[in-house]
Amino acid sequence: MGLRDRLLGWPVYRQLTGTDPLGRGAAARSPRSAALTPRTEDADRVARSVCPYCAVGCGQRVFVTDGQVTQIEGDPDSPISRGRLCPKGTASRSLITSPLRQTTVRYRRPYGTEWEDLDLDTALDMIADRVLAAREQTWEDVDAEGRPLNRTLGIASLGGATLDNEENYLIKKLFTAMGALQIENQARI
Amino acid sequence: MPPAKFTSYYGRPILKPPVWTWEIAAYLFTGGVAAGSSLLAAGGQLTGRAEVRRAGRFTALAAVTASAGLLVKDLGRPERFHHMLRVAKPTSPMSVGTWILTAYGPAAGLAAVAEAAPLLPTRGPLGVARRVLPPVGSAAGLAAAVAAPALGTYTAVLLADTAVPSWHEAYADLPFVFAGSALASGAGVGLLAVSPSEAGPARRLAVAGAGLELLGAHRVENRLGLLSEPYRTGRAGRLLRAGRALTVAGVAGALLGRRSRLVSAVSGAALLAASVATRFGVFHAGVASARDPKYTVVPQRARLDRRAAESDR
Amino acid sequence: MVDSPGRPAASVSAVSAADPATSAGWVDAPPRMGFFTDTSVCIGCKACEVACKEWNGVPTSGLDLLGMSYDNTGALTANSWRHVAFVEQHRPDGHGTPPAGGNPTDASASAASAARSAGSTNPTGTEPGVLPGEPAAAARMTEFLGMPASGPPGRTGSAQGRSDFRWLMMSDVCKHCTRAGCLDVCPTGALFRTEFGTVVVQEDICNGCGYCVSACPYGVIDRRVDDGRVWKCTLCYDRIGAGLTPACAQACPTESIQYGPLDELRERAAARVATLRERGEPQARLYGHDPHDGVGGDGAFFLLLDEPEVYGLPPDPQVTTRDLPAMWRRAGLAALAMTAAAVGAFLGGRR
Amino acid sequence: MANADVIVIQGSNMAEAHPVGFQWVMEAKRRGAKVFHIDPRFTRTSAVADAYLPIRAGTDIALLGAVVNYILSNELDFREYVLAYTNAATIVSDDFVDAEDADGIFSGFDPATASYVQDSWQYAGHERDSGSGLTAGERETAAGLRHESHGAPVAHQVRRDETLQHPRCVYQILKRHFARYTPEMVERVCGVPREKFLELARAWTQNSGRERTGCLIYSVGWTQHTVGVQYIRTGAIIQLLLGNMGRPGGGVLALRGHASIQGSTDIPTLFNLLPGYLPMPHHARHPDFDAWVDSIRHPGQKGFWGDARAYAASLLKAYWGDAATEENDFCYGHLPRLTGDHGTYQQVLNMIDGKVKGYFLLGQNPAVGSAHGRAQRLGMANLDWLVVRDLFMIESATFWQRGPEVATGEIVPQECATEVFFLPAASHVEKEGTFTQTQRLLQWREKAVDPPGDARSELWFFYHLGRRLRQKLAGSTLPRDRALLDLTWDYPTHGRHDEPDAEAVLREINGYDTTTGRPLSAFTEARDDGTTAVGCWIYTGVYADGVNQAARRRPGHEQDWVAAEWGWAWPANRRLLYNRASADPQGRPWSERKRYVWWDADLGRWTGHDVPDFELTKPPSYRPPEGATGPAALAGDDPFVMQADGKGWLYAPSGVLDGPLPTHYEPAESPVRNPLYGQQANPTRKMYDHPVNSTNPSPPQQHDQVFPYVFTVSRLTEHHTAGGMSRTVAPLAELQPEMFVEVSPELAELVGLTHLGWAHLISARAAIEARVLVTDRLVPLSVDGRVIHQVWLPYHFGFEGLVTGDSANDLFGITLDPNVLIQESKIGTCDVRPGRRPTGVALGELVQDYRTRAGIVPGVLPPAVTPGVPVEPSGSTGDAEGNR
Repeated sequence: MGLRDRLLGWPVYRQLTGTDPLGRGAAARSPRSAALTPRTEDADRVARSVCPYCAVGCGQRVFVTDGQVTQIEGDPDSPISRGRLCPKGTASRSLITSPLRQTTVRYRRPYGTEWEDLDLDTALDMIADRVLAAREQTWEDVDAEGRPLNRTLGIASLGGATLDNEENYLIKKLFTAMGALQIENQARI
Repeated sequence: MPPAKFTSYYGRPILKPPVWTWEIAAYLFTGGVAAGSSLLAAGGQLTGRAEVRRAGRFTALAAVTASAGLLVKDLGRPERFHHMLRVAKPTSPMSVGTWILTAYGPAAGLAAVAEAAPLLPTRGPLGVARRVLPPVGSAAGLAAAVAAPALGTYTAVLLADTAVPSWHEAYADLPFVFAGSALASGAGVGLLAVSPSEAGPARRLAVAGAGLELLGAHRVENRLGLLSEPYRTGRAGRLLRAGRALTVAGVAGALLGRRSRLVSAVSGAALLAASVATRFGVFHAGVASARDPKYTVVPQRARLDRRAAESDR
Repeated sequence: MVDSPGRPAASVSAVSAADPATSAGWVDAPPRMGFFTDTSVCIGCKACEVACKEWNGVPTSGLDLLGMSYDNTGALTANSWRHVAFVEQHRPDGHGTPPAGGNPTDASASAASAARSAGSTNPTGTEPGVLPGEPAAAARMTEFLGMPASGPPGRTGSAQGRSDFRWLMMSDVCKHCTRAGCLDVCPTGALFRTEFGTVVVQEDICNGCGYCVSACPYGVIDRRVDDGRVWKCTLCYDRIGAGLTPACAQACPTESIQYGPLDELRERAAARVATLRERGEPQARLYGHDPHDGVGGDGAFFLLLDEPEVYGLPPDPQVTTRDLPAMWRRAGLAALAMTAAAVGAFLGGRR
Repeated sequence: MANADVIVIQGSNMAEAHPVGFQWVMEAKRRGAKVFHIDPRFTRTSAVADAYLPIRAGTDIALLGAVVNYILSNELDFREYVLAYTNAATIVSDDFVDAEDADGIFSGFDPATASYVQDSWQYAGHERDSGSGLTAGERETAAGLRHESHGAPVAHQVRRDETLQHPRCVYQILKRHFARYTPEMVERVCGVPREKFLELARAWTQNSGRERTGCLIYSVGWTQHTVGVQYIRTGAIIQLLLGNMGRPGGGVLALRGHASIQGSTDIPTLFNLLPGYLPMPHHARHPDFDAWVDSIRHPGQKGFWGDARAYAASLLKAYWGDAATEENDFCYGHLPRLTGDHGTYQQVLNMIDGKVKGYFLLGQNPAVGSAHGRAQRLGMANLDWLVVRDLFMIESATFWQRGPEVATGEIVPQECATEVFFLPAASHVEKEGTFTQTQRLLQWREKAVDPPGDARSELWFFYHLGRRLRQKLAGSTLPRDRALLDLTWDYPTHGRHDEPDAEAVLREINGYDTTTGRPLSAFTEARDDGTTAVGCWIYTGVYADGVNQAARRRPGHEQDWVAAEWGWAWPANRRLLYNRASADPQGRPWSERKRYVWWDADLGRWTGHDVPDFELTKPPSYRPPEGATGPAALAGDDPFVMQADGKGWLYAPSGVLDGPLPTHYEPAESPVRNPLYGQQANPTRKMYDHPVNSTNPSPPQQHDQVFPYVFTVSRLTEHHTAGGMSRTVAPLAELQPEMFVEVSPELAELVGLTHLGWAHLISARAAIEARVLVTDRLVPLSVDGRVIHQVWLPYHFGFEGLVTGDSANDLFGITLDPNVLIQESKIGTCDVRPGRRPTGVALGELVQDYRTRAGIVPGVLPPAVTPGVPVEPSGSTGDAEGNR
């Protein structure tokens, strides 16, 4: 920036030459302020989503820039919520970007006193083995009268109600096929 | 005064009390000292009292340097102090003050530097300086003296131009308190630094300054109704009472002990201490008035009721 | 400033306030934009507080329980640009409740709780932040200041005479005054009037001198300790520049916070007050809507159900710079006196 | 809801729990509707209501029953509607004995199983063929939940008295049943002053009828009770009597607390249901496919449930694909069988007993969110392995390390064998799929970003777990592995992590033609011959024409107020159920103001703002031919098409296990003796006999004064459920940073509590501490001459997260509603003491001391039938299995 530009940009100069002699408005505005735009305007994409908290089902718009969620706000198009959100829905971005969020698998071995790291693939394999073992240990083919039971009561599940229908469908389908009928969710609570 | 009946949000202050800390109260003092000293120096310069002039100029430089330091230190972002020169706002006493200081500071500095002329060599470039400095110093000294009353009184507007109830409502009298305090502190410098034989003007200045300050303070402490209360109570009340006592003592000492160098000096110190106490007292009175919602709500309620009564008539 | 029932509006000055954007040098400024916060439909959900923080990246403001009903924010601060106030109010019509244990005020339970809450603070990370209050004054907030009126339908009478009770909620925010003290006194031009007539702190300019903190008659503006700068509501300057609604108003589930051209909002607000009064809410009144009040009217104004101080608002705020010319005159006089005294001191000796 | 003229909110703190939904209440209020809020505590909902009625927790039936009585004794019912659309005129069996006449117990009670034989409750002439006999088995399997989508069976045409004068017609029975539910009784039982009650009753009745409608809103404040289902029934009776069902601005609106909790019962992750409310087969009652299907469709029954065979066959076809054939009963043999109660609380007790090896927690935090937290944690500490899938390190994952039982020494990390896998989950923006919200609306979410690190969706986890299980079993010849190996499990995947395609799953849920692969458009296209596969029949249509209808997002402001092109609602994109009732029997709108769906005689079809919930071309004048079954048996003025008789049920001859009519029982724990009946609490409530479980004594038991206060728990706006999604989020945590208890000033004085000080609360299960908020929002109530103190707690707190505190749910024991096995976690009794609770061993000693003083022997249950209440000898009807 040349000396001339500096002078022209000096608010005192603008006060003396412009429409704002008292220096309380136009003359005092900084270049940063002049260039300010909402960060949502620069978003690479906007995903249309639904709030994960209560069951009202408020519409959300999720703004993404460089693979990061930069803002989540109400979707004004939604006839249910008309763009509004409660404090929890409004905090959705803080929810998914919370520093407390866990992003790696943690493992506590029997009688362990601390968490350990574990590879996701290994964890999945270990869980599969344990499911099969529990099934084998506790399988019930028939009842006392010989009527089919086809089940294990050695495995249980409690699901939240923030899961998608598609997820619930696969969970129920798999558990039913496994013979694991002890499956429950928040709706009972 | 009957206890004020008023309501509030959990008794919490409506206003935010000043974030300014001791630096600003101290600056009120150092700014006043600088102003008083420059006036003293100019008087000495014009009336040929070299000792007075020299003491005034040195003190002014020291005080204005301290002032600048205190002001920068009080900023939340000290490295951005130069943003003060971004605009010139007549609506902002701090902006006005910045520009006053910008005018005053170099002048006071130059005047003080000029006192060093006799120490310079007679030849070479510094020889030129030795010859040029005294007249430049005189001009600078006079310039500083011209700016000094502004420097000494704008700080009253700085405080009054806030929502702080006891400062704002005192806007008519605070400038006199501060002007008097500046004069008295300048006089104190004179009494401390010069021989009693040259200190006549300083003694007279002390009397005048003390008179202004005491009168102003009396009005502030008594004429603002509920809003005078913070000036009379608590820490502010104690400081202001101490300031008054020190002022009276300083003036008395200056007048009665005019032949004693020691008594003069002690009187000068008392006057300076009085100024410190007064400035901190005023400062704390304002903070106290902002911290208690009573001083916000009750006068405003009264104002509304008055207006309602007027329009009923 | 407040036109309470039985108390006519303050005497009106002849000069109506000029458009603040125009007087701040904006040529062809868009209409002045503002907030109308209707507390009669506020449900105290605090979505506004969160939405503001999410959009503006405002830091956390303390994890302490304040006990001020459901208000754990405490006040508007540099780290809370919206603040929802909660007032549990008990009407003084003879339905006293026994005081709670250790009640210092001998009034209703709400009063005792309020008094106790006056002592709590929050580590907001700002200065002055949330300061403790006066217990006795806190106790009085639960009284109903207005004239005795029959309560809203269905609020009177219960087994213990206790359901004549109100719970007021109000989302407070920077008022974006027509005549803004903070803006007037700012020595750096960090605070400026935008083309929308709003008052915004420019974070790249502010050097944290703190003058604005003392100049605000509403106690809004506040300084962040670790950052040194002052922060407050910008009325989402970035968003409204792109035609978007400010984050808080967009989130507000019940349209308690409405955003729009100030003229329209004022009309809407007047109609709303009329409706409420018709429906038996005689205490409904507007606050900050009057362009002739001490700050020239607020860019963010409110519909309240009680006196402003109950919500922590000043009843009759005035912009300090209104008296500035007089202040300069007095200072000039004092400066003259100073000069005269100096001249006299030196000349007097020559006699 | 915005069209309502009066809105009654009871058992719900809507403004706090559903603020955005509450905008419609405020909208209605702006238009002039009156809003009533009835709640034990003055909440943010009460603050904006027109009137607030403080009520003693657990007495809602007494209040609502009094509204019924007010309507009937003043003949304020919407008579034309009631006659045409409800079973008011139907004659009930002579065998029926009302609870009014038997001190609180209906006829047919079997003391041995504490359940009813319902034969005597039937319509006259149906005693032998409609009831389900002894209902103990139904209770064990929460069979009532099935009726979420359809009513219970009624065999054939019924006897009616159109004058409503017959002493055994439903109208008269109802009138007698509620005759003692007077305003005076409301004051005695609920603590609601009679003038306040009358204000409610007047407003409700005056704002209902031809021109006006009223809306009733509830949520878990009603369901989490031992008589939760009956609460809702009472509300529904009022709404039927006032003609508020199936009409705009009317209805009974359930507000649910979780994004897809409706979806998770529609496509249930529940032990007793299969998708679309098909029952999980019972080992004895459903020996084969035909028996199973017939138990659903009830051959000869009226209504749409008659096509159950097609839904059932199509589901099995979706599960087992080519392996499922007509010949092998579509692999019906692969389904596991119920033998009784396998619900979440039974599971937890089994865990404590070491019967359960492995446990999956999928975004759920029972250590905080479920009743009796200690039992939950002890159960988890006794597993072989536990898989926790969540966004955050929740209490249920760290109980072995940081739980309260570690402090008391009941769980020692070095001795706790549970192997814990914590797997990070994907958030809602990191995966795509549908949520079903509280009004049955499915909305598709687009994926915004990839999940971070190891985080994955449940879809990914279960798909790949299933893949691995099938791989590991590949060569198995064991019969038990057939179900897994035959499973259709071939969803396309994409992306770096081989994420299964959610749309492909949705397509299977919707259903398709197995020969052409064409997605079905309506459940009427489902077939029972194996040519269709349908994952969830009630969702058929969501993928009609191969288009994801749930992803539709035509802006609301471009549509009318019904907004039918936003998402997709089951069934058949219908927004308001039973909307045929918005027209009169002749098919005309009841009034212009409340126009919604009507018969267009010129076009010969039903039309209106919504998808008519009726066969489109069936005229109002249609009368079924003799012997018709299924949909054809419904007349043109039978609007309640999912009810067996097409009528709204004022009286439920079956389907509800604890009585055909709602009756006021005290909660399982109450300081008050039931003022209405000798029978204290719901005699059919589900109790668990287990050492870890206990119930505080209630009158007439001794020592009830050991736990003299009532506590109730609920939500704050600022937090979510067990706090896993809010106490971990800074801008929410700071808004409600600490666990607290709200008490009235009177109780504070009595106990010695100070505002912002500490208190601890003790029940037979636990002692927890909280900061005290003394507030006028809680009012001591005068009940039957006594003062009852109630306190309130939020249940969001636990020991992990940014803000922590004791968990309110720890205070509760386990007692359930008999119909749906939901626990009573809205009310319990406790003692309240000032100061902090003891820690370590002393904590357990304190609780034990209370148990001792209260005479509680763990595992010994209070009597189901209150001593002194006469019970007719049992066993005369119904067989042991309740099988019919």
